[in-house]
Amino acid sequence: MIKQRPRSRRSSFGEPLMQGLLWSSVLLITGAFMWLCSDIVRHGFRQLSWDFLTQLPRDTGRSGGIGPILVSTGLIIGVCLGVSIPLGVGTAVFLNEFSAPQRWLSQFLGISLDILAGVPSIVFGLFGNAFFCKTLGLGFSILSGGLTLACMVLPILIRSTQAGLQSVPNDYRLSAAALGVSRSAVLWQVLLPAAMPGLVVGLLLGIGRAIAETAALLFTSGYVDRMPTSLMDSGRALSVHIYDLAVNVAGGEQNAYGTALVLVLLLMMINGSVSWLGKRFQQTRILDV
Amino acid sequence: MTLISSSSTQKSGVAPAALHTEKLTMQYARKVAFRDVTLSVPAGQITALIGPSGCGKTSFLNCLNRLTELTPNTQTTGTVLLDGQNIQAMELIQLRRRVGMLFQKPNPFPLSIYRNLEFPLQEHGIGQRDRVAQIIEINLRRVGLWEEVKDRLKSPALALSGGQQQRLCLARTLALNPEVLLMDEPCSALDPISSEVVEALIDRLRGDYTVLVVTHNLAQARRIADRVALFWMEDTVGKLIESGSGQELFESPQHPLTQAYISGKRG
Amino acid sequence: MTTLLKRSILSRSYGDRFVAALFQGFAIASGAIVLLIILFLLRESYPILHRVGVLRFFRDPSWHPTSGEFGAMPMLWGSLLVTLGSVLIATPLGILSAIFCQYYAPPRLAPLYRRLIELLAGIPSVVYGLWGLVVLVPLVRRIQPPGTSLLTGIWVLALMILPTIMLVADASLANVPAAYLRGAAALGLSRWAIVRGVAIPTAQAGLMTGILLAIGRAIGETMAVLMVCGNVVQVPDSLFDPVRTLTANIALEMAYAMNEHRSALFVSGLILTGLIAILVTIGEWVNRGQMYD
Amino acid sequence: MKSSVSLTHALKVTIAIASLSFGLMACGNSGNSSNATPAATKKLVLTGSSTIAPLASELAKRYESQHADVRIDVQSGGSSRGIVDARQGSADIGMVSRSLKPDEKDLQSFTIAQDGVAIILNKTNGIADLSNEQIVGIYTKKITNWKEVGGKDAPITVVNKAEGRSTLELFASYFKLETKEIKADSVIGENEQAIKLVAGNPDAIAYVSIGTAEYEANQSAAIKLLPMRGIEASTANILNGQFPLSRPLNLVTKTTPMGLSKEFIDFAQSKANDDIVKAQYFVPFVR
Repeated sequence: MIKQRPRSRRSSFGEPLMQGLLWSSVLLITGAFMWLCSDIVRHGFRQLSWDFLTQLPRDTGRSGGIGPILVSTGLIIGVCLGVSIPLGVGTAVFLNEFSAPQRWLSQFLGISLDILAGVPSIVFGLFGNAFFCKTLGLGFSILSGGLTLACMVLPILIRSTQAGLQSVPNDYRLSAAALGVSRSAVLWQVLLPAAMPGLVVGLLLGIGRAIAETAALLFTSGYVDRMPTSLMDSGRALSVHIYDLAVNVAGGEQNAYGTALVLVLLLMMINGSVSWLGKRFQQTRILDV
Repeated sequence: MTLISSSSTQKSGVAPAALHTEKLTMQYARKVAFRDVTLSVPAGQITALIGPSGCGKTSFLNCLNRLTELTPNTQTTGTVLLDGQNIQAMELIQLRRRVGMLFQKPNPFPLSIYRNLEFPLQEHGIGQRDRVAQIIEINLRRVGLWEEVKDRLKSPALALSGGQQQRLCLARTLALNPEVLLMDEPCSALDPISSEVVEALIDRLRGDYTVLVVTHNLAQARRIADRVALFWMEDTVGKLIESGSGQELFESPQHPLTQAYISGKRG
Repeated sequence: MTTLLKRSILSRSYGDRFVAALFQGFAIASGAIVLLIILFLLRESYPILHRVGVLRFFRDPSWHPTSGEFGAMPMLWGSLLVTLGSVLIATPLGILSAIFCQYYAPPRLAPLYRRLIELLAGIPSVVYGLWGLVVLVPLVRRIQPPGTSLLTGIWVLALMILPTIMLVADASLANVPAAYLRGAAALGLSRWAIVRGVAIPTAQAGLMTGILLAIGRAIGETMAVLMVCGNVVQVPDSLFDPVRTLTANIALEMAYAMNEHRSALFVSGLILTGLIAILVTIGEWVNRGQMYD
Repeated sequence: MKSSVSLTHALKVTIAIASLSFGLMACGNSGNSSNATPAATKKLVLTGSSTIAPLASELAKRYESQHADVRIDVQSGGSSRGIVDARQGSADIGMVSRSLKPDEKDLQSFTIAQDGVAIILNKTNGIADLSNEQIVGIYTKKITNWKEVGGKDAPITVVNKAEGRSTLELFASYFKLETKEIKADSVIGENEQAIKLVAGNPDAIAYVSIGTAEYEANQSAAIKLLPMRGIEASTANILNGQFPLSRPLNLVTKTTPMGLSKEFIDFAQSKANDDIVKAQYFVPFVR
């Protein structure tokens, strides 16, 4: 009791101090971020137009639009998700539903996913360049870029799908077993729909990371800003375009800001629509079928 | 949908099967749950397993449809015979279809009411829509749920009350046409009124199914059980102390522990 | 919740076995990626490591791979200093933000503020870099040229990693059982005393995890630092000196690097991966501690 | 028992890794072949010097417009990449913005244009001329303020190129500097980045390709080119051979070019396309 007295006195002194500290740091952060966002919106908004979104870049990007760059970005993300979703969901299901946590394979996978999640994107770029571009002979191509990004988003996808599966009560698994229902049927009918929120979060984070990625793409999907005609063509992603305009093109800031705004808006749109779709999908699975 | 006559709500087809365990012992990694349980569960009767908490009743029940195999590091010795057949030699899915189970906590799938019954049926190869619909209606009627939910079969099962959920689970199990029903304190998580409804349902299953029910409620055991088996914990190990007809066990218990337990002096 | 030995639920049905085998294959493929990455980093850096050895990378005075000097220490320092600076700034701000959201903010403001931070977490690093280059660099240059400097890098990185720290801290503070807080409040403690005495110690492991994640992100960040740090290979004397990080080194020289030079860049990648491995180990250790508490 | 289990697992892992790699390789190969077959598209890959890349791209665009069945990919990556890729055959043609070194004589080179390297300053910088000694002084940090060379009182921001760029090699060898003697405030990759940096920083100094610099200056980038030993840095002075710091822009091939490679090199060297070379502010190849 005696011990507590000085403590409470100190904290009564600390309370207004803390209030001040908290509010000022919050204001500081909000201010900094308003500065950043208003800059992007202010400079970027002027550039936005239908032509900007559809036309070819001209004069090394100073003028013209970002049409081919949007297409390349879409293709890269498509390749990335096409590979990483089955691989990621499959791995998560295997870890959570088919494998005992004590098995060495599960433990090895756990550790390697932790490492994979931490590997800097530039190292993925190095790996992608050495493995996909050189060893597999895919060259600078949308395919190389997409595959490199797939490796990168895999741990995010796996971890969130796992979290989703873990949140599904064991009751379902038990009652399914007691009813003699096969494992895969429970998986498709009950577990995956119930784990959908986790999966959606993973997908969101994965797309977010992939679409924002620059470093891993510099040496895998390349710089070419032309309209791609196949997955084997080199294609420039939005983020690489921003980098190039910001760093290598005198007078490229305006279009860099425009592209940045497009990228940020795209990210927000994807986030919104995927979470909406995920929710809908889950509901239909539970209610209608 | 045509109205189904009350006679067809009665079970038809497979006859109830007798269950017999011989020196059944089960242990977890460090602890023996129960040892050397030899018990006969006669076909078509209701057998109640009673005894204080933690004496291995639930573990015993889980052995009978090999659900214990889901828990890591468990080991079972002894034999379980279903209709004279060793369950270890049976195909797992087949065994679990023949031996249905009702859990303490109602556990419908997060699907619609209808889908909760339809999905296991489809899994067991019953796919024709009319037939499935018929089976579902029959079984929902048998648990007295049909009138309550017939207008909202597509709404989520999890929106039902606890008692309704438990009856849905019973209907789901019955739909698969099992021979034996294992029930692990099926009423203990329910409110008194729902509990009464479910108890009445169990009572009506007599004759059509072999029912093995774990209960802490002595009055309930006395009301519904044809036969009663008392489990007790001796030296941290579950043991079967005494079994017999309900009347024998409650009126003239042989074992002193049984006497003490049913009179409320111990347990 | 008990763990289930889920393999045993497997039926003998063809479908189950096929699915199990397929997913096991996927899992093995996922696990193989890390091995492949390490394998390729080692394979590509082998020629130079074999010829000049590992020590040269730490002992050579500077980085001139085309004339046979492979000193990576200045860049390691660059990476560490930029990371240290940004974490020192972002940690208190991030944790204070989380405390604000959980315990101090008016109920309507907290979700708004959280949404703002989430939005910022989603802004790509190249956009932070663009902003840093166009806005911050000229600003710093006015104080002391050239503007592209350690300070600018720290500034941009701090903004980038702040959301990570804030969001993880926020989540772990939200997980502090309400009973603890009620109990402390019932003892008549002030709000700050409750936060300091109960909430923070309980959420400690979560806060640590957030900081570690942020450190990992800062070390691994490439584009933003590449754009605002000046990329001169040197150990900086002041905040206004330009620096080059290990990541920027790769991004800057990779496109032009041939043979041994390229090989040396893969060694940069190896060193980076080594740093991350150390972080992951610390993270494991922190989480273990949490488990046994 | 236990060891046999882990053995089978090890086996499975190996098989899975192998099949993964093979699957991906198959992917890659099928991608390659499918790319080569449809509509009999012919593809030419050029890699190398970032100085030549914009010129080569423009040439390629015109060539493609005249030959619908051809697709030419131009990837910049530095002169040494041009050498290596041409040697290894990963590119049909390498782009090298300097003369071949003695140990590179196994390759065949074809000059398509001439270029020089010029010192650039911000347009607002008062300095009009720097001697070679002053430039060396600035790049070795013996001179750190513009007032030491007659300008205003402001610290000099020295911009250098990253290791591996041929412009850096040319610059260093002309001024007889070792690359490690150069002390910079900012290290950049591309010519354009140097121009952009100097245009945005009144106190910066950099060296870049004259062609690129003239092009950018005409695109209203705020830079000016310094004369070298009193000779104005202009394409005209490269053409007449007076500008001291000049270099040839070469296309290189491993063997005597045939087919499409030969056609494109001839196309690049032909007088009809001098306008493209001039538009990029390079000096057309003197035949």
